[in-house]
Amino acid sequence: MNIHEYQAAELLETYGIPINAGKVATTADEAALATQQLGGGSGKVAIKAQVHTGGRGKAGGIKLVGTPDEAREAAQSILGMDISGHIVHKVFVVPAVDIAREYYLGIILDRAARGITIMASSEGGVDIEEVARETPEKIIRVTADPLLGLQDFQARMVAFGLGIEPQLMRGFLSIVRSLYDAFVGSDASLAEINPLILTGDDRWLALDSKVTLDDNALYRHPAFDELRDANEEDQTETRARANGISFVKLDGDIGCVVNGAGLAMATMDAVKQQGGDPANFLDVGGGASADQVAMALELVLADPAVTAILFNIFGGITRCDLVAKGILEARTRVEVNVPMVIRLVGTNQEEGRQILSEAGITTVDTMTEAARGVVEASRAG
Amino acid sequence: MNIHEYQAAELLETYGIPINAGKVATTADEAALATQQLGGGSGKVAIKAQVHTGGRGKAGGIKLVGTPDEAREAAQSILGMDISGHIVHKVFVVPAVDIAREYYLGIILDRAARGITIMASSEGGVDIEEVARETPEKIIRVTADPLLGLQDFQARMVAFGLGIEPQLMRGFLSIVRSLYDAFVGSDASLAEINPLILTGDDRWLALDSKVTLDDNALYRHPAFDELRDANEEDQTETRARANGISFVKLDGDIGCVVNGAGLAMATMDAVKQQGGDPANFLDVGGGASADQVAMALELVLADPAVTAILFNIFGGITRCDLVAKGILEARTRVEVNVPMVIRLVGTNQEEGRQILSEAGITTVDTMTEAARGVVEASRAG
Amino acid sequence: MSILVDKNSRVLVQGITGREGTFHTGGMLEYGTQVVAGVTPGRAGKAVHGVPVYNTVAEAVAETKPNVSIIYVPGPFAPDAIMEATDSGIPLIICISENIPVNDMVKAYAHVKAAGARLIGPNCPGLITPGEAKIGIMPGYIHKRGRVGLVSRSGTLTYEVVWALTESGLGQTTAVGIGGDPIIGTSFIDVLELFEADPETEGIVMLGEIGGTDEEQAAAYIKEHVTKPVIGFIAGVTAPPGKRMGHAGAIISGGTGTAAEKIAALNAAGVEVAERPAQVADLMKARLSAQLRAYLCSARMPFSQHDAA
Amino acid sequence: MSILVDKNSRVLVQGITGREGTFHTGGMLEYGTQVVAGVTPGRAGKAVHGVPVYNTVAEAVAETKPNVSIIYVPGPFAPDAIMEATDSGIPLIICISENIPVNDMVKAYAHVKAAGARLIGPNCPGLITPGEAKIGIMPGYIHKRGRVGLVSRSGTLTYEVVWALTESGLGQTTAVGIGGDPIIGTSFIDVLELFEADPETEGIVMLGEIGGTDEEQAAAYIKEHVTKPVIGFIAGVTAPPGKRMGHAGAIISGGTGTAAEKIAALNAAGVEVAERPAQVADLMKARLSAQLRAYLCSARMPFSQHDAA
Repeated sequence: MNIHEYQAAELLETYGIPINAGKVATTADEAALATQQLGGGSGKVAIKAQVHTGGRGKAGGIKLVGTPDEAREAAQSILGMDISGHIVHKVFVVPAVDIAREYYLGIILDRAARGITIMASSEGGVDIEEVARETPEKIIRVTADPLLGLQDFQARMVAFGLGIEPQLMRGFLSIVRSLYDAFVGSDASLAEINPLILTGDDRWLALDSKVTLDDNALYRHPAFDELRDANEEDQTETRARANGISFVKLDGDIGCVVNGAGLAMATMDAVKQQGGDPANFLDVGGGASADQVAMALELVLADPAVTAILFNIFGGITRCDLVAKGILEARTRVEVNVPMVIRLVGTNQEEGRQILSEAGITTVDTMTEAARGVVEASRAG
Repeated sequence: MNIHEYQAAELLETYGIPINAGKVATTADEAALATQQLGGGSGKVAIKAQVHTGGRGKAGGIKLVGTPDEAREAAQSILGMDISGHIVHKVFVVPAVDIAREYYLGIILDRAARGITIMASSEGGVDIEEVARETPEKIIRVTADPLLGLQDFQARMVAFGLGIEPQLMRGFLSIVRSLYDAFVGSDASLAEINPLILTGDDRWLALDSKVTLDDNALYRHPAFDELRDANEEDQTETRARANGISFVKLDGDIGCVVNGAGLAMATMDAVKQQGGDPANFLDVGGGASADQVAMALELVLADPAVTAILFNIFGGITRCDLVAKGILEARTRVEVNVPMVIRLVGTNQEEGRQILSEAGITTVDTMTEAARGVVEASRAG
Repeated sequence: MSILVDKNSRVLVQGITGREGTFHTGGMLEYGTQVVAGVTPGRAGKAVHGVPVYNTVAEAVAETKPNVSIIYVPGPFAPDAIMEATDSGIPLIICISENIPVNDMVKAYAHVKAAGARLIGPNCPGLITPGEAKIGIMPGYIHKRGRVGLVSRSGTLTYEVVWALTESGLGQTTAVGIGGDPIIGTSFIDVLELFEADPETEGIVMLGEIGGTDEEQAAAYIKEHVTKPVIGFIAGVTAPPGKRMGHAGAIISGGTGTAAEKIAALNAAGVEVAERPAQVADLMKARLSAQLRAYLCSARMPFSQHDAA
Repeated sequence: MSILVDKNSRVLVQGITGREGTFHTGGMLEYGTQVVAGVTPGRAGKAVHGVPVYNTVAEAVAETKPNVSIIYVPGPFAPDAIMEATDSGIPLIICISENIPVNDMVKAYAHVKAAGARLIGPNCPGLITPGEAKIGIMPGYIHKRGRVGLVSRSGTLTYEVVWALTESGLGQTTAVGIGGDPIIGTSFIDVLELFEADPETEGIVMLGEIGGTDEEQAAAYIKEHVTKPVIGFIAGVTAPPGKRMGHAGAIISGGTGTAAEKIAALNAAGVEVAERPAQVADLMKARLSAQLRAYLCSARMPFSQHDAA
């Protein structure tokens, strides 16, 4: 689960990390008021778009202003902005800070090392992925022993690797440790401070924070429920998740209903190979019931862009007869006004095809056939 | 560090363990009042001596009473009681409980396994060391992986080993986990509930708790300072510890000043072999300074039972000349009115002996000689 | 031969009384797998499809000597089940469970590794040696004993390819689903090593998907260590970045984990990558035939040399 | 020969700029030990007695290739230092530090063990191979290269016995202080095994004390595996139960850990236990002489048999 910058900052603050405290505003007036309160009209503040996507700086989603009036104006222009498909509903107003140095400090779930890795760089404030690609030697990496957790000597290796001076060491080490504690304590898969800055008067400050939470561990953090931002979630995706269906909205017009994530991706790829554009990724899950298949069809049909639907089911645990019944069931619940191409093989495939054929629905044998068929049907429609 | 039963119970309660809540009383009237408050005069209460030693039950340190008047009388007899050399200054007044079953549940630092071991037995409420000796098969032992901590399946192994029924399982597992958390969280070397009982109405309750804290970890638990009971500590031992000297008061009359714990024990043994009785164990520590030697001598002289003193120093890091100076220094600070037998070998032994000889003090060569000499001197004195 | 499991595998089912555990125990028994015991805490003494149930893995091990455990308990409890199996000395642990908190999995993996056991999964369909043992949730009937070893991050996509291999007559030695999570116990490389060493396996199919760099690492390994023909397939060529495609592990993040990178790495290692799942079987058939021809030619060589000598 | 350390040992000192670290580095250098590097975080670039100081063990290892580390940092920081040495690949770690929280030590021990390194201590005087390397805090001059291996839980008590062995002319191959804490990295058994295998060691002295059951376990091991004569001594015959005798590990608790039990176990394993520390040397001398006589007699045997044949 993604959370906003201001939420990440609040989370890190509870672990003792010094953050640049600010105020959230949902209207231009609130932003002006926040500016008044924070700077008293004297210092500058930054107005920062809160969206679950990167690149807001380049998109004009961050503005530095000096007065409440300027803040109102800036917020006005940022609120409602579309950044990579995300509409800005909130801005974070924070005091501008005197920056002496900028660092990157991040903790990630390291798939290759099968552990938790601390990454740091003295190239802070820039896109760390770019640093990783262009100048990997500028990134310090230390992987914590999964069972021991981060040891002090490892935190020191990060600090010495960055050339932190002895008098600044204690504060830096404390931030590294706290960030690790925050990562583990909140079951994050990413916790990053970019930039972590040293101010002109030698204070450490987390200027921008990002935290991604592990969906599978949310059950033990009920308080995180309120960090969820409905504005940032596709309604259909939310509804799918509640029904145990994996759904991702895409830009095309061919709806896909598939069982299994790998097969669902392969099906999207097959549609694309035939010149079509998938409208979604959809995995109905393992032992999909008739009811779940019906729900999946409803979810796909909820997208007005869909011009044809491809069912691709390889029955293993999933029984083809139940899938067939689900399709018929769905037709009684929602109006299916687009053509459907159905591929149904595996466990109980004959029974499934029989059910569909009796209802006047024909099926195809291979995935390629199905993909070709659905693209043709979409064009015809 | 040892703490009292009532303190252990309070500590375990903070980790979510259901305890038999009671009140501490330091006078008979307080005990009567506590009885009134706890039982309202209707139920029975137990008056339990709070001392840092076992066997208080057999010593008459626990009494079951029905009324505040009986409580006053019982407390009167228990307060001031000497149990294995410990004077009772406090009693713990707790409601009597309807016991259906008694278990033993303990967590210990397991030296042999180099880990933390959970021990449990359905023979609760009795001396677990006796159970361990007589019927070891009645004790369930599960050692937690030091790096992973106690796993749920291990807690279940304890429960199934005791034959806990499914409907009682959840409560029991929660106590095992909490006790483990308490052990680790408070840096204990022992945390035990004996008995852990099941009440007539199927509730789990820690009826008697014992916790021993790791002295070496007290620095990270400043709050534990107030658990220290000055009444339970020998004043000399406390003073010794504050000066980096290991001191244990014993019952004999021959004072010992030795460098190194192993050598100090061996010295005590040598005194005993010669028919003497050591008044103390004393290790002045590694690189003992003149000042520390003087302090050690003062500590030994503070015991009026001491009739002669044996110095046994094997200079390694410790320099014999400094030890000699320390002895002379001590004589200027306290009156040494008992004979001293000094064995001083190792680093700078000639210088040391020279210094002492100039002050009219002679030394001996071997430990055996020294032990024999000090026992003779003691008898002569 | 085959890898990891065969007719001598003695299977323990952890979470046997749950819906999934009970259902798939039936499926495994039906296939002829030796399921010797099940564990569900508090259910000792019961039986599922005739399989005795124990409270703890330790008891089940003492009584029935399983050498494989398959785990069906819900995700939050799966790491504990993995560690219980590990500590009871079971050398091969298959974890079907999904939705495991990843930080718990990191610890469980480290523990299993330190103990020298092998974990397959989590969030995987299990594995099957056709005709000998099915230890997982795959439909048994689509498999056929044969010449190709298969390793995959997916479930149904694997079935698609297994079916094509069966239809083509190639069949499978063993098919292993390594799972779709970010942290998995057994990687492509581990299985490639086993297939390379298995005399019955003539060719290897490797089914990858977007996310992580396991396929790239496997490609590097193949280049150095694998002499048998490998045919690949990567799902998710059209997947957008930043979106988790069902599997927790199937996500393009930070510009890495794209299908294009994986396909390029595999191609560079001499692995043919199919465009469609079913095509895998055709490519493998062609490679094995070509290899046979080459072998027949080279087999004549010594004779010529001998003749010359 | 000797065990664990010799003239090729390259020593790293962790905590070299501290009072203890500096003092004992001097002592070790004076003895002729190769001290190649020191570590104190934040003091890189400095030197102590000419030994270069680094910020991290990793740097020190990269630059100076030590194969032993000795730790003098204060107790609360010692587990971290142990793990830093372990993770930097140092195979032998000697921890002098005392007052280490025991739960931290349990973890550090588990980590060292999993990594396959060897830890000696904590709360120990270190070890010495006379004439080759002194890696510890013992006074070097009392030692003399010789025939007896010594392993001990104490410090000054060891010096007492070392001195007696030196005076008696027996001398030492290596003297190892394993430490007085409840959790120690290397046990009596570990060292007994090494001495048994060391051709130069003719006899073994084992100095125990009250607390724990290490001596009892060692006795059982000696009975099964040690062929060389072993002389023991146990300190604390007169120690009362429940009182910690200086060392955190020296405590009789729960009725176990008494000197009487240990002496009985050792006697049962054929180990002579001295009544006084200095007596250890006399007993060893007698045993080695007896052994020599027995050897000379048995050496004549084959001749007689040959003659008879």
